[in-house]
Amino acid sequence: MAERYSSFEKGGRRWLWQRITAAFLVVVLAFHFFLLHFVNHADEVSFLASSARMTDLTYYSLMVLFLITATFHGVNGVYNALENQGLSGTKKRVVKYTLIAASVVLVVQGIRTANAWAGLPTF
Amino acid sequence: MYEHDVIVVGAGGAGLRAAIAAQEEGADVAIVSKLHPVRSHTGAAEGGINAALREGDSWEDHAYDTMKGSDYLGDAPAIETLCKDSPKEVIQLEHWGMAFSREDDGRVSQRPFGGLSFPRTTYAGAETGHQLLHTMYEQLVKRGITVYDEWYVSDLAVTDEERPEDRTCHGVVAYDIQSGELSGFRAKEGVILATGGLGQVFEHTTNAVANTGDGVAMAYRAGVPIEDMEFIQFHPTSLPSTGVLISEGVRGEGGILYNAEGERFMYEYGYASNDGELASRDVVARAELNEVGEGRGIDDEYVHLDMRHLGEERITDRLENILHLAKDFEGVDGLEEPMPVKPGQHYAMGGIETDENGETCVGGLYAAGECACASVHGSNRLGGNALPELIVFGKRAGAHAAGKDLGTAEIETGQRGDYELGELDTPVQPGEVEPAGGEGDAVADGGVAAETGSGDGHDIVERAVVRERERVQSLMEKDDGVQHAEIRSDVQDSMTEHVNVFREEDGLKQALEDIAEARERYQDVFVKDPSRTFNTDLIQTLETRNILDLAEAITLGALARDEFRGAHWRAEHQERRDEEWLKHTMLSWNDGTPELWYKPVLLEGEDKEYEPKIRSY
Amino acid sequence: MSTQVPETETETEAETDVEHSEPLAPAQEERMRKKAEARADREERARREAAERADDDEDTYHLKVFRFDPEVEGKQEPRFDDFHVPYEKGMTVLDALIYARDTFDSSLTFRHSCRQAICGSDALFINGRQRLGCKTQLSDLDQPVRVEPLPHADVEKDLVVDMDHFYDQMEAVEPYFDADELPDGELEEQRQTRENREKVKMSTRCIWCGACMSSCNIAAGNNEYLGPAAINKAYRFAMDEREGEDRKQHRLNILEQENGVWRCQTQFSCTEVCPKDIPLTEHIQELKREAVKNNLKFW
Amino acid sequence: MSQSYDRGLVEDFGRWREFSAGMWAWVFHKFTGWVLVGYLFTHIAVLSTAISAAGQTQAIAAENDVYTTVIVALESLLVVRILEVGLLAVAVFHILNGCRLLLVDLGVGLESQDKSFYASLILTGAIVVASVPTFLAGVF
Ligand SMILES: Cc1cc2nc3c(=O)[nH]c(=O)nc-3n(C[C@H](O)[C@H](O)[C@H](O)COP(=O)(O)OP(=O)(O)OC[C@H]3O[C@@H](n4cnc5c(N)ncnc54)[C@H](O)[C@@H]3O)c2cc1C
Ligand code: HEM
Ligand code: SF4
Ligand code: F3S
Ligand code: FES
Repeated sequence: MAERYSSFEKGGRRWLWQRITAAFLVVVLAFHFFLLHFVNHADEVSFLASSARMTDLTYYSLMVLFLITATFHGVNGVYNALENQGLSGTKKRVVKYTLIAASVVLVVQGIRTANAWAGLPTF
Repeated sequence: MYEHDVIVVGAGGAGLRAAIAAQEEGADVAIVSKLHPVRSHTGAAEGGINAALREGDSWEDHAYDTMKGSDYLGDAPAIETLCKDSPKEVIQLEHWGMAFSREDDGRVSQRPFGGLSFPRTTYAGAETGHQLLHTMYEQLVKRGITVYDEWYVSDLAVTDEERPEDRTCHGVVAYDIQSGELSGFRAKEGVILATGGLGQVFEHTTNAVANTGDGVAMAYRAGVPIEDMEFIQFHPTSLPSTGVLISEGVRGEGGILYNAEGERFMYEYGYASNDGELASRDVVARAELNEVGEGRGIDDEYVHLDMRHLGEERITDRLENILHLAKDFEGVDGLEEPMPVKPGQHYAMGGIETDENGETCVGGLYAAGECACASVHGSNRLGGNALPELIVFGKRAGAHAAGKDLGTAEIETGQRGDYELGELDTPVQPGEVEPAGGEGDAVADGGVAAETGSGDGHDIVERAVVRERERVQSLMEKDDGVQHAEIRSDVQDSMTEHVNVFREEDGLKQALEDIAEARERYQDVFVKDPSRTFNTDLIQTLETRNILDLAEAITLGALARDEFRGAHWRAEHQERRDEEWLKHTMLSWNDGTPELWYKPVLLEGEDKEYEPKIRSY
Repeated sequence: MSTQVPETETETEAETDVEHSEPLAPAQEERMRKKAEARADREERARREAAERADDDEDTYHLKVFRFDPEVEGKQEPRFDDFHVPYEKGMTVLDALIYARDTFDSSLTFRHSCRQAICGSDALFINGRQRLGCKTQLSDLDQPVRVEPLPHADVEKDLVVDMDHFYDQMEAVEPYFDADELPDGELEEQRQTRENREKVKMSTRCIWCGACMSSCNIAAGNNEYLGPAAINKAYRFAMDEREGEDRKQHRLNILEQENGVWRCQTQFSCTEVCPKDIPLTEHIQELKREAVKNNLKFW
Repeated sequence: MSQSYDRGLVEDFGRWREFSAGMWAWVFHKFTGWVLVGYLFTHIAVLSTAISAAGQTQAIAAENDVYTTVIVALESLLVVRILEVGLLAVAVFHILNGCRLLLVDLGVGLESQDKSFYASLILTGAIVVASVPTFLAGVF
């Protein structure tokens, strides 16, 4: 019997975080879109303008948090989708670590970019 | 070959309860069933379970009502056992989590039912059987009891001593429907038949397609007497087009029957001036057919059952399922319009003769549930009395088979001592086409007892397997002939025409002739589907054989009993004749030449004697 | 539909290289061959007649029924057979199948028993949707009525699928009542409020037909997912106040497994096909919230 | 996975015709989700040109640093603008349906889940159409 639900990892926490990040993203993503497409038009982008926004600490933190939540939400979503297709065993482990690695790269690269604008060290 | 202490055939309410009881007594028990347990027809029961649970009610009252309902053809020891054990067993179900309807104080609800002097029908909406069946299956899962599901039991492995009373049952032969494997199941301590009803003998029935009376027919052919077969209950409220049942609960809650003229005929024409719609089922069924016969039916076929006045709230609370059934199967909205209803075959009061411990006269062979006849229902079953029968006698049979001492039974089984033989003038010779004759025919037809009485249980089962294998082989090997479906539907039609609510001598004789002809044709039956995987053609062909034997038994009983009692009505004899007929109609297969005999009714209870009275409602 | 496999009208023209799943005795093989021939003739005739009747008589229904048998020549390749069944008012898909079987081809195989939507044997894929044959009126369907076995399950033969996996999942949630303690007296019942019975009522209606499981894409993709019916079964007990707290805790632990409630992606198709109108998605969602609440307590 | 008997094309393909609202919502949500992650990775990749632009004070002031040039070049392409509108559609649908799903998780409005799905679709369409001018501004 137990084998049917043998995986003793609880899925609940990730499920909940997926919802929490989603709720957060609704607000931030709307803000992001609005700011960069309606207030500032996309074709008017320049390093200076981006830089000006990023030096504001609140904006900087918000964007970093945005990046992290979006990455978690997106990557976790992808992982879930694969799991739903019955991915298991070694394959699943490989996928899991690949995704984690990709996320780390993404977040690091994102933070470096933000730092570049904010005039902070980019490692 | 599979081996267990106790083998239970059938997984409806009776079979499940028996298995649980046997296991509680420490036996290694297995269920063999042609349907997965939750598909059993017990799930279709709607109305409820009778049990004297409350202040003001008592098992004695329940017993009295049951005896009266039976028209004094029930055996008092069986009835009293039922009524005494029922409360405990119902509460047991509650303890197992069954989702009964509830009162405000949190106790289980009870409602009035036909023929009861107290509202003692415990229920779960209008889906009591479903809840009961699932609750018990859940307990089976909990206990890890082995179930061989989709195994069709085709014969019993019984020794062949001269007298059935000396025979012993060592197991069964079953056919794995999924794979086509035929295998023996040896039962070291006992076989319990719990195969349910035989509604498929009739064309219009509330019973499932799987209710072909296999257990009764198998036991009959193995020599066990079958009892009171002529008593078939026709339920007054089934939907005309499908036979789907509209529960008595509707009338219990206050539903009213109207004829085409809009008259409340149960009162208007004096069919049951006290209880009206809640009179016993046989009374209501006859009243309806009378109305139709007198030209006051609707479409010359049915009458109306109206529950609109109960109000939407009450209906959805207690009878919601009825709304769905009326809608899905007759296209009628019970909240908006009256529902068309007519009588349909519903229940077989008779069956395999057992005592109050569920034991038959063949050693190690038990029966419980609708296929058995301990005789609690006599000539007419009260609504809500079958489900308690399942749990009470299912449990007793299971426990007894597993070795529990339940005391000596008061009901005697088998042809013991002096018994009265019946005489019957039949137009054709009933029974086997070539009785006990050519080896080949017996094989093709199935069901004579094993060759010799010697050998241990293992050999007996092995031999039965070999015989069944030959029978299946021969059915499969024929390339042409008659298909069972034709035979089956002809018999069903004939039964519905001649052995219905109203029975006339000529009709009954006609039915016997039709059955004999069907038997002839069955000699040429063949299975067209060559596959061994899930061959339902084969299974149904085997079932049809059972239908033939039972149709004949019912008709023989009906012809013999020239009186009007309970569900059995004879045009020529419209009164109850207690001087002559306070006895059970018994039928023994007698290796292919059925023998009719009688056994007196036991009206003497524990501390009172039930005095036959006029049954009026 | 364009995606159907081509239909073969007769069985004899199928290729003769028989590859049985298990070796058959020569006698059996011979018998099968002979039967196949005899049958092909007769059925051809019956069907042709019926088709002719169909042309001049409007009152027939055209059924296309999925056929497959692992051991019968000509049926090893799945195909669709056509049946023209005379229509009577109130006829259901099950009635039509029974008619077709009893009149045209007795080897047509499907499970059925109660004819009243309570035994759960005849969940089928009818015109692209999981439905009970006995509860589906022909008059509600477009012709031709396409009848197939439940998707996402092994087909055993014709319309019969292997239900074992479904049963396993149902039984994996410990589907039995188990009160922490019972009232003392043998005749003393446990009390349950009307509200509580009302709460679990719908969940107790399940007839184990498997329609929901078959309709769920997640269950199709991931065999370890408990599936809507099993979760609903667990709901039935977890929400029953007669069982104690410990037991509920244990039930939530089962449901919280990775392949428990979290796999549900709220597709709602289970809820839509359930012949007993059980609000499955709602029950699953409620259990997710229960599980979250339950875990928050320990954070 | 269950070893289903291969019913050829009958089994899976073509089922979409019979999909109901909830299933379509699921399919779209999945699709849009994947597009969004894909975009997130690309987006960061493009933006990270800013890392090499950093420190080139003069170029930045002249607005011809790597980052600015790349972005401006991209934004001047019609395809990119059209893709951006697509991205908006995808994001808006994902957000709206995401909100629908959040409500479903909270047990709100389960009976009208199909209606809320259609509402998400319609609203997405409206928002996208309304934003086309802004998105395409300056490209011609
Ligand atoms: C529509 C309807 C409503 C009813 N309502 C009520 C009610 O409200 N109250 C009440 O008290 N009674 C009611 N009854 C009567 C009662 O439900 C039945 O008498 C009772 O359920 C029979 O139960 P059972 O266990 O004997 O048989 P079933 O539940 O019919 O089970 C028979 C079992 O035997 C198995 N079986 C049969 N033949 C074979 C074989 N050859 N090999 C292997 N297995 C076999 C089947 O698979 C099945 O599991 C109703 C009956 C019907 C039809
Ligand atoms: C802006 C608000 C957003 C909301 C409200 C939202 C909502 C959701 C929700 C509720 C889910 C879970 C679906 C389920 O498990 O049933 C989900 C899945 C997903 N989301 Fe989002 N999301 C948002 C933004 C994003 C962004 C920015 C990305 C990309 C980085 C993204 C990528 C994904 C992915 C890949 C999935 C998994 C899809 C799948 O099931 O295959 N989402 N989203
Ligand atoms: S939940 Fe509904 S669809 Fe699923 S098995 Fe039960 S009754 Fe069938
Ligand atoms: S269809 Fe499947 S995804 Fe959930 S809502 Fe039903 S279980
Ligand atoms: S035949 Fe029982 S559910 Fe359809």
